[in-house]
Amino acid sequence: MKSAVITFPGSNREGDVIRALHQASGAEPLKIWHQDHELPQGTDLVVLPGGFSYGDYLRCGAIASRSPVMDAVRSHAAKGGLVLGICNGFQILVESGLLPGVLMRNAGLKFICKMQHLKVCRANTPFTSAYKKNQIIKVAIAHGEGNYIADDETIAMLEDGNRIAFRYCDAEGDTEKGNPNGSINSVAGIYSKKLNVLGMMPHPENLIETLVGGTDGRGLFASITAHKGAA
Amino acid sequence: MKARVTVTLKNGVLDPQGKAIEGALKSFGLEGIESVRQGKIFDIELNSSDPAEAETLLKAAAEKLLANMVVENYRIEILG
Amino acid sequence: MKARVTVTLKNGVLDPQGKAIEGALKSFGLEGIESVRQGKIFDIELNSSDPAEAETLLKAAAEKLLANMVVENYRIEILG
Amino acid sequence: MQNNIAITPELVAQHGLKPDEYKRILDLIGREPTLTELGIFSAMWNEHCSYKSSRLHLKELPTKAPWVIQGPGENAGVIDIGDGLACVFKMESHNHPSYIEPYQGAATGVGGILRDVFTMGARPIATLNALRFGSPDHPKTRHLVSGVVAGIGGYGNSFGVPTVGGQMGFHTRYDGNILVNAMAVGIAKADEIFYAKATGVGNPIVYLGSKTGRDGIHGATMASAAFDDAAEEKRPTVQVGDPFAEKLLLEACRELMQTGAVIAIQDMGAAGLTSSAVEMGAKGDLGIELDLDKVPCRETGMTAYEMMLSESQERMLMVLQPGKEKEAEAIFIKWGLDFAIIGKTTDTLRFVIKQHGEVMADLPIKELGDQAPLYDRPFVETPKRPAIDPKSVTPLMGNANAIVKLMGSPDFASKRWVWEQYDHLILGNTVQSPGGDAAVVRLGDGPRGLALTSDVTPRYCEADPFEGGKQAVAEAYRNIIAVGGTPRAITDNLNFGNPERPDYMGQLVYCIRGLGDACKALDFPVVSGNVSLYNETNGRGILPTPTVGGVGVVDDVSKTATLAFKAAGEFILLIGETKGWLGSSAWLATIAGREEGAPPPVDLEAEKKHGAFISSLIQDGHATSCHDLSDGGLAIALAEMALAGNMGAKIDKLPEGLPNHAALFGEDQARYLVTVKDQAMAAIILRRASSAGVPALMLGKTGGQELTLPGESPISLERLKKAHEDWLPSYVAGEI
Ligand SMILES: Nc1ncnc2c1ncn2[C@@H]1O[C@H](COP(=O)(O)OP(=O)(O)O)[C@@H](O)[C@H]1O
Ligand SMILES: [Mg+2]
Repeated sequence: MKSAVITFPGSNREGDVIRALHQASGAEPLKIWHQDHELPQGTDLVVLPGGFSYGDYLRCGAIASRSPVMDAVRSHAAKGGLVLGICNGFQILVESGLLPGVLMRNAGLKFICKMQHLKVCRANTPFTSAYKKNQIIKVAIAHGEGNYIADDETIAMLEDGNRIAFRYCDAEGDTEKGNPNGSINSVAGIYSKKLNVLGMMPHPENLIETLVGGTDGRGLFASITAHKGAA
Repeated sequence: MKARVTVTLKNGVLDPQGKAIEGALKSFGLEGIESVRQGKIFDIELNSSDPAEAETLLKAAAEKLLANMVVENYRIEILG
Repeated sequence: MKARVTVTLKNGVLDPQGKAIEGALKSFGLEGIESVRQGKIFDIELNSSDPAEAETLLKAAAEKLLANMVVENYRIEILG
Repeated sequence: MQNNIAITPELVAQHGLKPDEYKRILDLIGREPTLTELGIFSAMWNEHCSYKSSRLHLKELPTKAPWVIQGPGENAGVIDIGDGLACVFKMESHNHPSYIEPYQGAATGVGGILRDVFTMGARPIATLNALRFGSPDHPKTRHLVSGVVAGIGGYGNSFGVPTVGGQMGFHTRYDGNILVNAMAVGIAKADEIFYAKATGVGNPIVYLGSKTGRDGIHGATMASAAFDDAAEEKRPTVQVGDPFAEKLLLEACRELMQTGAVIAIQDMGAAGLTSSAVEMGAKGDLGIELDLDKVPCRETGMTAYEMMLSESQERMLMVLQPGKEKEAEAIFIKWGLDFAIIGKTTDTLRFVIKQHGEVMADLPIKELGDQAPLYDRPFVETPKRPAIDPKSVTPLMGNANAIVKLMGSPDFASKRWVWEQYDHLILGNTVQSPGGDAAVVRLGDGPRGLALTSDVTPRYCEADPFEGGKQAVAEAYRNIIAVGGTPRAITDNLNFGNPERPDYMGQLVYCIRGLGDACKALDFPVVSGNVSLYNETNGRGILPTPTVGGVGVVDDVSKTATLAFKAAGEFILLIGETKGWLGSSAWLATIAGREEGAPPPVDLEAEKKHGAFISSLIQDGHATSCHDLSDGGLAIALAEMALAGNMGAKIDKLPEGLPNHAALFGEDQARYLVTVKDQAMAAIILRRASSAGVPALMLGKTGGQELTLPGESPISLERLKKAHEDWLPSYVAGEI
């Protein structure tokens, strides 16, 4: 599998996701600088990593979403290529119009870093085939602006289209009790219409080893690898 | 030339930060405050002296970057 | 009654946000932009109708919470 | 503002220079200094840069060991940690700025210490911090707590380094003077360390990073303002941090270091351009000439005086290999940072500053540092306090209630509210998160790692500075041992009151002696540090607070221990001797409201012996959990282990011959709690202890959802947890 991890000024979790992809696929992802205008030939997966691109100044992801490389990411997505945006990457996807909605300040107005349970809303996608539907997994969150908000119409479109990827929940799967940041319907991640673009706030890339918190994040990278293997 | 671009949330868009500030002000005993909504301003120095040209430039800046047109409105003032 | 409190950074205080936005606008080819400084506005609904009373209330709100007087200035406008 | 105005005694005083110090300047340069020169002297000769009150005593600290690569004297200390790697670390205070503007003060404190570490060629992999606030009832405390914590998180999270540990305490003696000590830890290849020493004549000096503004020109601003005809609004003296710029600076510096272009590098911290340039020149026996017209400025009309004293953040100075300028510039432009050649090295040993073609300062460079005043200030020893006989103290409440009360008191309450605002997981190597004894951070893909901790018990230091100093080191040592690490070296941050008062000077001197003795005995040298004096509130000094940042090596991160009880039916052993020492204890302070008595003495030989014993248990895989005993004693340690594992315990036996409150809350040192799988293993460990001459006692077993102590009513974990977890969030929310 050929993956390209985009680095923006202020990205800081690119190493973490590179490690996870490498572990799952055995191949070393390429690091792409935000000023590049093209993706490497044959790129299967584009990752927009976590971090504070441009310091999170103005609005999270806003400045990065206008980077030269984003046009290439857009056309990659339009052709059905896989795009994964994690945390700041999700914010960039939303700002660039590849996914609907906005991510606002957490309801508690504080940055939150902790272990968080998620419900996998559907398993039959390129990103989640290694999980079971409604499986509860434990991953990390680390963000100050992950409060997903969209107008009623958009929410209805996402819900009806079965495009919610993950919801926050507690250990028992209660999505209301487990919501850490005020997101509408406890949304933690969403898909594009064709399910090839996934944006999510939590960090599966930090949960890939027993020694460092657990391995519930591995499934996501295993799914992507399996999807590419099958394709 | 100096100008100010003001960016505010569209009506109906939830403003968690404004709400929290509202709550904090109320908890300080500042009675009489009903609601707070937060916005941003950008004070911009331009090297042009033509107001029309400035306006075009600022419009581009606002729509390309300063405002998220999905949830925000903007206003341009040329301060001279 | 409606009012607006505008909070801006004092002169000379570093504005990392403004600096980053300025850099971004320049890199988009928006020539003519020399500098950007960012500030905040708070649009506040008050249940009083007495401007003097409102002014006192807003002054307290600004100094207690809305502005960080160490690095910021504020201005109150009663919009009626 | 004029550079060659007459220097009046008032002006000298406004620059914090004493009349005899000014006389020293006149003797050194043989003429009246210019205003810029006066500013340069004031920056170089203040307490912060010259260590004039502490230098004499700091010499007593042991700084050597076979694994020490660089001791004090550079931006950060460096130790060899095996596999060709070096660990680079230091701690620094930002106390006064954080009181004035908590968010920015704390944020720039983190930024400064990160720069110290990456200046040496290391990539930061973790930060820690030690915070002391005033009484929770003090009207400013809540605001300060929120601001400082947000500032530390705001900077570290954005920069992209995990904040893995720290401490936070409250005491009325910090009411008007909080402490914010930040520690950064980085990793470099042992043979690729960068230093501040310039070499070669005529080499370019380059300025990198953010632009210079009038930030933080402290007290001196007033002096300069008086000579500024343009009446301007009074400028704030706080610096604003830009973690985004710092992240870019890190990446750009690392890229540049790879090219082999860097001869010397120095970050611009306190006294910015002045101290960084002087340090590079003086260390290399070279002169430095700067042309201020080339310095990238954020504001217009900055004078030489202002530029030399500015403390704008996220800036670096380098001496480059000639001919490499273009290559270096390209790297900095790629990262969107300023790059300017602002001067060169010379063979004159003069520090020459030019602006608009005029010489604004021309000073002997070595003397600026070497001839700084050095004081042997008078000091008196803190009078010894009597030891308190445990039997003479009658408890004011039942022991079970006292445990709950202590666990919910400001110093012991869970600091989750704090560390959940810090990204402690980024980089994917945090094996032990905040909340344990020491944090454990894996290096790369392992198996090696580091154990990191910061410790001090100011109450002990106030009662007996010498024992308190020893204890701070001993506790850092124990914390590293308890997670399975080998203690290697420390950094220290000495926070004290006014050194011109013999009693406070005595606290400094005896704390340093205590630190030194403990470091020597434990083979735990000091490789870097920082001194912060004149910390006082309403004319009264803070509690003496020599914060210790400890670093240990973990050979295999899969062989570490945590404090959480793991399973029901395991056996709990107490290692070390319990005499029921209640003097200066947390129990006496919190439950009885008395801060009295001599603090627990620290037996360094016992620390070493017990530490070695615990290490072997963890290495052999026998300890299923481990926790050291510190303030709050046995009771608090048990409660913490139970809460961490969500698993109760039934204690059948306590150390003999003591009233329960002394056995439970006594703060005797050199103690640990461990659990082992079963009775057979417990018997083996007890035998091993007895042949090693280590006191050990079997206390009871894990299990259930209660903590049951002999003769006391059981305490439900739920009640304990509520008391422990609720205090801090409720406090900051203003609910209590
Ligand atoms: N308490 C101390 N113990 C040991 N070394 C110290 C102590 N205080 C300062 N140092 C050392 O003195 C040198 C100068 O310290 P400092 O001025 O704080 O550095 P910087 O210029 O990076 O801020 C450093 O190498 C530091 O490690
Ligand atoms: Mg330094």
